[in-house]
Amino acid sequence: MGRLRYPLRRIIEGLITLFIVMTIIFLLFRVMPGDPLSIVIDPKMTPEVKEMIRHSYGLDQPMFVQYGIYLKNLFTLNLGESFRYSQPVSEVLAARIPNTLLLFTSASVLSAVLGIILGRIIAWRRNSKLEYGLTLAGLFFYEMPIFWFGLILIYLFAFRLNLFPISGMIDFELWTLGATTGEKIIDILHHLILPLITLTTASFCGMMLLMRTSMVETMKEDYVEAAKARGLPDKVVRDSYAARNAELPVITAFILSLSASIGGGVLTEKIFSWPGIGYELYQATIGRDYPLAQGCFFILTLMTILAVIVIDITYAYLDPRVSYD
Amino acid sequence: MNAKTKILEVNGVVMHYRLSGGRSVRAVDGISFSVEEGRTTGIVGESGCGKSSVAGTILRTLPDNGEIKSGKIYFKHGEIAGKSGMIDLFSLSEEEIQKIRWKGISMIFQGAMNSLNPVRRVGDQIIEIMRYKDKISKEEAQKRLERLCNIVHIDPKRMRSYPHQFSGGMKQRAVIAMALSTDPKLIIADEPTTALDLITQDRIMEEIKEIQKELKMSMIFISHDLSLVSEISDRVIVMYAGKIVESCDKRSLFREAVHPYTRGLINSCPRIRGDKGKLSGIPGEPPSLSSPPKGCRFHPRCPYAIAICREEEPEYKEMGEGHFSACWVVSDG
Amino acid sequence: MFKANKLGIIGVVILLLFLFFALFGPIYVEMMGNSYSPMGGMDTSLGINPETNSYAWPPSLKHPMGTDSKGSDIFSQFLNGSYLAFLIGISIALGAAILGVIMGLISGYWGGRWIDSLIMRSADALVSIPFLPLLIVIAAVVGSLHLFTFIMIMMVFSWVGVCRVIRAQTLSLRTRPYIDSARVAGASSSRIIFKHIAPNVIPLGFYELTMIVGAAIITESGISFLGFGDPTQMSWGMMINFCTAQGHTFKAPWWLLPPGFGITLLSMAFYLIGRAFDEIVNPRLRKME
Amino acid sequence: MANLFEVRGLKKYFPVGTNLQFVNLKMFHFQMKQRVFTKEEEWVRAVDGVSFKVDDREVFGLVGESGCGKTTIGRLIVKLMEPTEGDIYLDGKNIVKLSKNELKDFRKNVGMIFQDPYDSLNPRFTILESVKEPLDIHRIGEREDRIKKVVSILKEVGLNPEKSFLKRYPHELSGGQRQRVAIARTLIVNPKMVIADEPCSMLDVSIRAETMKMMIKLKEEFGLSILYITHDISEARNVTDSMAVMYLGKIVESGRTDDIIENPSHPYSKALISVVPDIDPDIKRGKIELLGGVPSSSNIPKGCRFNPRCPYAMDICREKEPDYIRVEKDHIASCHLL
Repeated sequence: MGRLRYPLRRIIEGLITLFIVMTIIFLLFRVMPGDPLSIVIDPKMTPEVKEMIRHSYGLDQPMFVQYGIYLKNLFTLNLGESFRYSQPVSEVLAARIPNTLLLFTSASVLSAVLGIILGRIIAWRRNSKLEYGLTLAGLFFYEMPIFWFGLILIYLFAFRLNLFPISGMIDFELWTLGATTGEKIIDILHHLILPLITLTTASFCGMMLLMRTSMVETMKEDYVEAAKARGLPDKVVRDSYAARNAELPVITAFILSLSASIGGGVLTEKIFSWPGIGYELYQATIGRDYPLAQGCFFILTLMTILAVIVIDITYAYLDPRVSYD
Repeated sequence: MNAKTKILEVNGVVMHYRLSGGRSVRAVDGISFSVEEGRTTGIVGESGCGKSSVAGTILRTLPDNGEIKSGKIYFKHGEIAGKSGMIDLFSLSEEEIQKIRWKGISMIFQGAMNSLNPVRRVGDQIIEIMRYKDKISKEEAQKRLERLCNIVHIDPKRMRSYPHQFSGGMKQRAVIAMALSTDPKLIIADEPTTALDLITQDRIMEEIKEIQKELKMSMIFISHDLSLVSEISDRVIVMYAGKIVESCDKRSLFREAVHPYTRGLINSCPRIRGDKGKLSGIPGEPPSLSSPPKGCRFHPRCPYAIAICREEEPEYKEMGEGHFSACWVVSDG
Repeated sequence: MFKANKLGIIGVVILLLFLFFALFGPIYVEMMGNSYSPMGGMDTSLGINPETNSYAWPPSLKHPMGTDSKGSDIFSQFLNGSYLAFLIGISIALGAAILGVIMGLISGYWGGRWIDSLIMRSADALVSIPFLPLLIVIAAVVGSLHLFTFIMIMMVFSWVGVCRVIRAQTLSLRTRPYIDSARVAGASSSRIIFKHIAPNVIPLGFYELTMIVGAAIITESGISFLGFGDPTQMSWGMMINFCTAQGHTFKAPWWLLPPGFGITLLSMAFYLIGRAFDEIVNPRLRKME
Repeated sequence: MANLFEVRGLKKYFPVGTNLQFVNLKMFHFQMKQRVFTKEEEWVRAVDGVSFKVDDREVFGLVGESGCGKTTIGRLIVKLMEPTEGDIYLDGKNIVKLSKNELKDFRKNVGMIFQDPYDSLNPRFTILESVKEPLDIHRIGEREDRIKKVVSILKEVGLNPEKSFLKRYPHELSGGQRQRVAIARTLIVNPKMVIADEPCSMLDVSIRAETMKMMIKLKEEFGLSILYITHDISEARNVTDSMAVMYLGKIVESGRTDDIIENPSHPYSKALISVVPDIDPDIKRGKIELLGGVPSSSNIPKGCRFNPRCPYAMDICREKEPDYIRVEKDHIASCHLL
């Protein structure tokens, strides 16, 4: 077992969390006032048709049987059929997942890396103009509603300056005219830039502010003072003594903020019409496509939990004080 | 006293900590002493008397609010910045002092337990300092590390461990190894054995003594424990409230100490040998350094205080050969 | 000490300004008459603005922030938005803080027991739920989120941060000699929790509390922006929603900008105050003296 | 003299962590989740069968290195934890299992003074509140009486002028003064017995002697018994009447303090005495060098637990645990050499 034991345990914990979350969702929908099928069933339908639909969703069964069916369907990824697309939800989602992953992963990695680097620099230059300026600016962008920021970016860079496309992920015209793979990649990247900036800015500022605080704290630790007294170069003291230790709590905080940034992802996808899970969730909700909405939510939750596990495991390898057996 | 060459000379150094509201703490208030080559000078005093700030002043590793007001510190170093012989440390730039740190003077820290980076292997941290300071290859550093391990009695294999896997005594040894790693001329040991058990403390002290004898190291040994200091040092300096009250040869300290504070300290030490005697502490509390009492700083606690003690500061002067003290009562006989 | 913290002062100033806005809202409507009501009031004397092709006019003396596409006064909506932001932010933060403090104290005091595991497991699960999507899904079922429902749900999702901080502090306090000393003196568990632990840990939750205020305001605006907000309330998010839904995003910046700045500045003010307070109460941040 | 207090066969084992533990590292706003896994079914034998008696008005010392279990014994006696096995008697009554009322009564009779004066007073309580709290808890006297009592006890512990301290907070006091306040707080309910856990080890040398002297004085005045826990055998020599030397959860030697200091029988006691440095550089101390370090108390050596470090270890020491042997009257030691 050895080193595999920790990741394994984390995956089991994650599965339990997923199970709990989806159970809450199940109860939520059953406990909520109103018929969960009211959006599917047209009042004008005959009682027989209503009963048929009811039966097809298993709603005529006792609660625990419904729960069993619900869980079985979730774990076999049998998420029902989308009304809008008239095809299985899992197929609709399968096409959307890569788009969301592309946007979300690149934004997360970018904001983590940039935030840690900049936070380290401003903490090191404590009480300088640079620190005050970046802290205040960081705070402003951190507290800015992400969709509003996105709208302003669209206004400035897409509408006014016409540098980037206003929405979407690809240029249909270009793709139907038979573009080369290279052109297609460049096209996607071109579409990606604005949503990426939108999504990155808020969480990047959060990371930077956290890193600053954490680093300021760590710089008071004896081992940092000792490293300075040893006459090690500033860069070494900053990077491998102060920053290396300051990163650890920032990673934990990053985990805690993940579910909030997924929310930001939904908003970003919506304003840029980025064809990902979040946009689909919004569309499904507006169009009352209940199975699709639930499927989107399931995938988003699964993604959050997976991300938490991955970062948690990374953390365990970064901090030698965490032992594996 | 035979004319031994001095390696470090501290001359009337004053160091303050600035506090908010324009106030300041006079942590080091005009102290002078010297360290001879291959010898150990011990500084003893209670917490807050400024003894650790002396170390910070010499190496210039004070916190941001520490401010050197006056005085000179001369250190005998090879050539640096075009100067040689006794170099005035305060005249050096930050870059130049950076070269003195660990090459000329290294330090064993108070709270050594926390002076190791928790996320890096102990051996790597020692190798790192050697490679930066001496510009040697990895292999050479590794070899030197093994030699160091033998000196401080650590199994070289353990050097691949992280600090949290070490016991207190082991960490202390690692920190000593680190201080020795670049062959410094002077080592400042600031309370190197506090927080250790007596048996471990004894073992570490024996090792320090051995190393000092073998490498002919000059050392400043700082501690609150009078008996520990008097065991290891050649000269003992007693500090009280930012000032030196007495300094003498270690042999004469126990029998010939004259300052009432030193005598009080001696009588406060519980002893395991000889007569059980009566413990007698010093009444009262050490003064706050931000508003020390007028006159002799010890007078509020001194059983022999006379009128002048409350008014004027006593002069620090030679009582006998190599025996200095600052006390009105004693100097007046 | 508060004075020493420049950013904290900036926070207080912004906060007071918005507090004034919030209180001034009803007075403004009173002063100007019903046509200035934030919900449904409209200035009938306005003609169509050819630039925007609607009743949306840029700022003028009569309408300091201009009007929206129906000819409603944006300044009045903005004032109402700041009232709602305080209402939403503070009630959610207080509710969540009370919940978090209680959970944190229980969890920390009985750390390692089953009750602690139960609370911490639930907290872990809550952290793993992307709550904006969840709010959207709930909104899908119930139509739109009534303000009260929204506040309740947000409370349930927001206590985790406070709980973690309080728990961590309680855990470390629990083994402090002065707690042991109280126990040896015969103090009961409730005396130890309320007299010895709570006063020492609660101030540390204040920073989290101010973070929740910001997060709550931003989340509400997100939900309203998507069109799932309470249709009877003109919040800042709702203003942005109307602006984009009416196709005025690129035509009427006077409509788009005020609510966004409102959200940003007010959340920021809370954050700045929380941070300043934290630097004062959290002894680890304090240097010598 | 009557035995006020007796401990018989006391044991305390801790599991070495359950299989999943959350350890909190100090960190600002976040709880750092640090997961530590350890093997199950491993036990630390912190206290491994300890018996001793404390007479009425006696100061009894428990001496040993850190990790020898002396602090655990103190915490077991004041019921901050439950023993795994063994009995504790106060005035002939077994106190291991107590009802709620009995426990309250017990709390009045047994007090504790802690090592760290900077952390043994609630930072948000004034000195008056801190010292008065035990009276509030046990509902002794009226409000006015309580305050009077606080003033008089502050005088007893030498805080001068008493009244000036009432409204002050711990952070305004020096370490020595805080420790005096802690002592006052303990003594205000007139306990029969006080556990003092290294009360002087964090104080300055000059303050330390004064505090020790005061404790002896108060012992006489209040008719107390004191269990004095320390790692410094020279401190024990000056304070205690009798003492026990502990090693890895067991007492290796116990008896009158003077007998042990002058005539230590166990090699460990000898070593402990030999390593104490002395101010007089002319005193030569006959050093006893111990081998290796203290083993972990989760892995206690077979036979005599001291054998791996003992310079005199014989074959039998590796096999059989030694019994206690009477060296002189009231002086016993556990070693095969005797």
